[in-house]
Amino acid sequence: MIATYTRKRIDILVDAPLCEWVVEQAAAAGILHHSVLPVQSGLGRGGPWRDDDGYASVAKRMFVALTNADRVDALLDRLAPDIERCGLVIAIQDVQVVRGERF
Amino acid sequence: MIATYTRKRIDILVDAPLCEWVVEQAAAAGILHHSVLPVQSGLGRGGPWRDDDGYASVAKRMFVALTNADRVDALLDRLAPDIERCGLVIAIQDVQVVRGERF
Amino acid sequence: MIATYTRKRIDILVDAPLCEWVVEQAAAAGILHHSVLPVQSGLGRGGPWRDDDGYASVAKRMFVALTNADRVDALLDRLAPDIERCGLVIAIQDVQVVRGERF
Amino acid sequence: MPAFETLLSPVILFFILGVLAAAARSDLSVPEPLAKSLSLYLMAAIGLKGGIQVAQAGFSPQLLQVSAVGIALSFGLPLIAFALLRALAGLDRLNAGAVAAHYGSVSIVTFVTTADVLTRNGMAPAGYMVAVMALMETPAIVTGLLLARGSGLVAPGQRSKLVREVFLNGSVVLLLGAFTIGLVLGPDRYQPIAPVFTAGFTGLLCLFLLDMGLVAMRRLRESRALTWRLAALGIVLPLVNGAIGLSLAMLLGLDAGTGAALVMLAASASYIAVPAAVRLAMPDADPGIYLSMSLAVSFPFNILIGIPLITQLAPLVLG
Amino acid sequence: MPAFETLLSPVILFFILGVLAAAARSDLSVPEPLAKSLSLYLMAAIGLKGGIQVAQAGFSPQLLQVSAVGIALSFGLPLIAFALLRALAGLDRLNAGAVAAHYGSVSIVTFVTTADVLTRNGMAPAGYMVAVMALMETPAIVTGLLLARGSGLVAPGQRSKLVREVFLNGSVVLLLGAFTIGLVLGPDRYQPIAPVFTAGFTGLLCLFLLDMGLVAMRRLRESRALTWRLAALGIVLPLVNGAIGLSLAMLLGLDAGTGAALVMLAASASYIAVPAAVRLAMPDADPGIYLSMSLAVSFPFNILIGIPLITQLAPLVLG
Amino acid sequence: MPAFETLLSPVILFFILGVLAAAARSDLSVPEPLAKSLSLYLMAAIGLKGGIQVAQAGFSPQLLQVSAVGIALSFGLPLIAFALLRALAGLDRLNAGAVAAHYGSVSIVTFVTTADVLTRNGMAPAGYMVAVMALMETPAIVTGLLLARGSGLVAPGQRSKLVREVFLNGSVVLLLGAFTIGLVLGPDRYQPIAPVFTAGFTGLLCLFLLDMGLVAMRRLRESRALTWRLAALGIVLPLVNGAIGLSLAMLLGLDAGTGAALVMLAASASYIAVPAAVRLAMPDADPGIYLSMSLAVSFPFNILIGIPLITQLAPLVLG
Ligand SMILES: Nc1ncnc2c1ncn2[C@@H]1O[C@H](COP(=O)(O)O)[C@@H](O)[C@H]1O
Ligand SMILES: Nc1ncnc2c1ncn2[C@@H]1O[C@H](COP(=O)(O)O)[C@@H](O)[C@H]1O
Ligand SMILES: Nc1ncnc2c1ncn2[C@@H]1O[C@H](COP(=O)(O)O)[C@@H](O)[C@H]1O
Ligand code: NA
Ligand code: NA
Ligand code: NA
Repeated sequence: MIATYTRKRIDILVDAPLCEWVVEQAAAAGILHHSVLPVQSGLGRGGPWRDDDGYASVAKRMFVALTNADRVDALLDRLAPDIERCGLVIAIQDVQVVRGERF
Repeated sequence: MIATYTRKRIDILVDAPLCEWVVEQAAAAGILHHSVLPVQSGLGRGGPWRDDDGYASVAKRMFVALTNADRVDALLDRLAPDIERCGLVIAIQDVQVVRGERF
Repeated sequence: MIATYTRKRIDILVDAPLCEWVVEQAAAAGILHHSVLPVQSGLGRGGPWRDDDGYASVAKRMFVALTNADRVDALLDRLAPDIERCGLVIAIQDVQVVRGERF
Repeated sequence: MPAFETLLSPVILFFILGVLAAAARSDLSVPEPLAKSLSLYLMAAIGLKGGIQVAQAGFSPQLLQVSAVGIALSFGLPLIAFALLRALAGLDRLNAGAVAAHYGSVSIVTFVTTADVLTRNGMAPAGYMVAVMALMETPAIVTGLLLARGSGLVAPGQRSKLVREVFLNGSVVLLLGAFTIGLVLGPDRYQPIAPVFTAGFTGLLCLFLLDMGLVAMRRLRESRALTWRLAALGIVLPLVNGAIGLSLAMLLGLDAGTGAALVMLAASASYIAVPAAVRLAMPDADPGIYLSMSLAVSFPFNILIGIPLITQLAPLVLG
Repeated sequence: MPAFETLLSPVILFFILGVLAAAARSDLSVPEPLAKSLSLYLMAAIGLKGGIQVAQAGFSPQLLQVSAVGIALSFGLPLIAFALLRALAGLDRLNAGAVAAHYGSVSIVTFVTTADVLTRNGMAPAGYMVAVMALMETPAIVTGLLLARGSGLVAPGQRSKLVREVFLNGSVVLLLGAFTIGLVLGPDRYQPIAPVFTAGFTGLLCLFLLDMGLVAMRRLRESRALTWRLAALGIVLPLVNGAIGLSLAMLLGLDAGTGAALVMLAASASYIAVPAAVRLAMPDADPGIYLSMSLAVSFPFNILIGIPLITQLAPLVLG
Repeated sequence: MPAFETLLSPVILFFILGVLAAAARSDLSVPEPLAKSLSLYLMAAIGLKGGIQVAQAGFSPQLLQVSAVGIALSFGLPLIAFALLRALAGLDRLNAGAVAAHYGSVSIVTFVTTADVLTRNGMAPAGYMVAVMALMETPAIVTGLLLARGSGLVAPGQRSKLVREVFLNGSVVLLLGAFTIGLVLGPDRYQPIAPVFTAGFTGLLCLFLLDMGLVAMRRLRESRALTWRLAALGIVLPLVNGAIGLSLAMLLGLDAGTGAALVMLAASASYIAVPAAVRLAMPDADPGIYLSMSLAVSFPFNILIGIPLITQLAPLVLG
């Protein structure tokens, strides 16, 4: 059996124009590697949006990173003052990974 | 350290034409806010599909909401009679969120 | 209350040209049903990539399957020799599902 | 011109290329947004063209007659399809109703290809046929639903969505909207947009049919629910419906081109508007059946056999 | 030609079709990649066309004058907008600054539609107006930011990104780049690409405005933050800014077409470049306000009322 | 016409605009589906054009000769590239084999741009060169694999996928398919689709090369694995391979246009078909090396230096 390790997965829903900023904050918190998933539509406090509304709404992205608990904490600390202002939606979960040394 | 709270994430794989209906059921169960992710291809009991097959197959979406356990239960109860018929694939996980009062 | 069952969700980030191979390995491990999500951009050891860079980078996909622990183990065993070589990023989580007999 | 010549049109050759590529399991594929964009373009273009032709030719009482007949066909053809599907293929009510709805409705691409081929053979259909097609798209859904469920079986929350799907379906709105724009513009004001909507038409249709060939063949290869009986009905239903369409065209005294277009509308089966509505109203019907029949069997049959056939036949028996 | 006639251009009719379809809640929609592709195409096409016209007409001192005036308008108009938004709609500094930035900047599609309509009415604007438009796109963002925040309030890490957004914004680069290519090519070497960039222009603009109609109306239907006062200002601001533009056009002695184009640049509000920059620099400003005003109110107002109006007015007061 | 003139073609100017925009880190970008659609279009268009030219000119024994030479080049050129990469850049077998496969194969866009420029300079290459290009796309993969791995090193499950990738690759199928359609249609039946596939060609190629400029420059900026030696080889290999191509063109007695096209096929390196196959067959080879060399170095070199050079040289030494 291949060994697995417990790590964290952090998902951040963020406005597309602010995504690069989240990536930078993550990098500063030691989370260099990440993926960004497209999001197609949604509904939040700011009302509904859909990505084929072009200019009519602010498209969202989903930043996803597998990393360890310390770096997640470091990232949350960096983001904390802006979470409300930038409307970030953040979810953190435990995951099992292989190649634990990578994360 | 910024406080985090344990909440639920519910993911529902649903046929694109039925997605609006799932959104309505969620709203009725108190889950107003959500996001919808695109899905590119898949394989289920109904055979394979891919979204660039246009008309040849029924595209899927992934409804995602962060919310609390009570609302998840309420949503499952509303969906229960139709889960089989509509071929919903549902997964529920514990997640840590910030701004716990939002969910 | 509708019954839920604990199962596994396995997410595999994989280069698009190798996705079909992951699907085959999963099928051989008994994981017939799955979905594939698009990924838009990312950063790994191989540097940054984005899917609208066309030919300039290798696009990624996210293979997602809900299944049981045994099959996840079987799949990890099959993939083990190639994980490093093919640069797979794998995350496994516990999830609650309805219709437990399906997974 | 021999029937064989029809197959040599660029549009049909690209369809065949798509079919062959998918049959050989090539990874050739058309990006989904291009396919969607081309279908918007084609609908806008034929809508405009139809409207301008009517603006030139003036309204005729025939327009109303043929519209009424088209709507009647869309409501009525599913009854025959339902009976045949129950009797010959042993389908249950639900799936028979779902399939029947598809055969009462129409395939826009089949119509467009028909019109293109007829026009090149000197038998351009009347401009108003575009409006007739738009009117025929959705009534069949109502019949199919009643057949499958009896009355009143759509869940209340779904009903308004279904009504919107049926009457305000994107393709119906775009076809009738572009038709109206064409009517308002008339031939002169249409000139500035003619390079895109007229000169570009056949070439872009080629790219679209390349995709349709790929998609239809892939569907055929992967469909599991398609029995031999169902596949046979996918050929019989266009023939039966086309024959009914032809009789009505003769009764109405339509010219060869217009009549041939009505025949192909009757013979063709929807694979865009109806599947979406059926998925909403009858999520438990099996898409493996209705999509495979209409898209993987009847569509190629109509393109490769139906259109050449009617192109030969129409000048002999009509007008 | 009566103002009413202007509304009968194919471009405007497709816009109206989009508005009606969205108002009726039809599911008609244009795939996002097609909308993005069309906007790239339109920018390349008008850039090229402007460059070629300047290559033919030669540089004129007017070019520099009008450019200077355009930049001054972009910097200055947000001041007026800001004052009106604070006084009449009671917006806070932050949101007033955000909205003001949009009204100082320009809407490319409004310009393109204006140029298309003017050209068909025999009043083609000077080629250099494309460059003027590109120059007017981003200065307004600076004023808006200063109004909202006072100086120095952008977070340090963001500043370089904002500068890039402002000066190297994709649409500015493409417009000025294509303009330069047009200059270099001149009319002869442009011939091989004329079928795409000239003949195809109006037809493709129709498809783009169909999408804009859908998007604008959907925004209007769904916007919650749009009060009556804000909606009214969405009409007042184009009128005020347009009047200022018209006075300057008269002062500069511009011909009717060029002057009308300057008026519509002043009157129009950005909904592409500025929203992205504002989202970056003022993420806590409410997009529900600035997008709804510029896209759902001012844009349709300019297309449906502004353009016909200036087309009537310009030949009377200018040139 | 001086070499400098070649750079003033619209196609090349748009490429340069893309390169500059990406170098300045502008956010200008072309949506992926548009790039994919344009590349499908370009392949269909040149396939058709080639087929029609052969239908007009008739089959010639030269067609077979040049095809054989093309296939031999695709099999053979990777040997030279492999040796140089091992000796001069110190690459390991695996990566040297992967890169070599790219240089044995061809770049469709380089070919298309070459043909466009040559045609405007009165040296249109023979129609059959499209088929030669399609035949040259994939043999190089076999050589590259053998060099990297010795025989028999592809995992069994992968082999069938690889064979499909090599022989039924989408671009090979589309090029040869459209070529065949062109042959079947001949010039007359091609007329209805000429506005899209002929008149639109150069304009759409501009948009495609704008994207290629962006993509190539972004790749260059971000590539970490590209050493100076590898970058130098990215220029040396096109020169060496082009020289070999030129010698063979002289031996075969090809006319200037056809010979120049063969030279650019030899000189160019794949960045579509081969990378996908290599990713499948050698997932542990570093895309940072092979993509950067072919796309970020050799492709711009061929467009900006190679094509002007051969356009000058060909009429002197060939024909
Ligand atoms: N509880 C949630 N679950 C999933 N997605 C959410 C949730 N809340 C907000 N979102 C997403 O984040 C976007 C912005 O939210 P808001 O800032 O509240 O408007 C929404 O449009 C949704 O796409
Ligand atoms: N166990 C699973 N894990 C992930 N996705 C699934 C699973 N089962 C079904 N799906 C997705 O749901 C779609 C419909 O499933 P089905 O209704 O079984 O045909 C499939 O095509 C997949 O995309
Ligand atoms: N820790 C991670 N979290 C999320 N995505 C990752 C992570 N590591 C790698 N990836 C994704 O996998 C791709 C390939 O990684 P690599 O093989 O390290 O270049 C990256 O470009 C990312 O999209
Ligand atoms: Na029918
Ligand atoms: Na303005
Ligand atoms: Na080569």
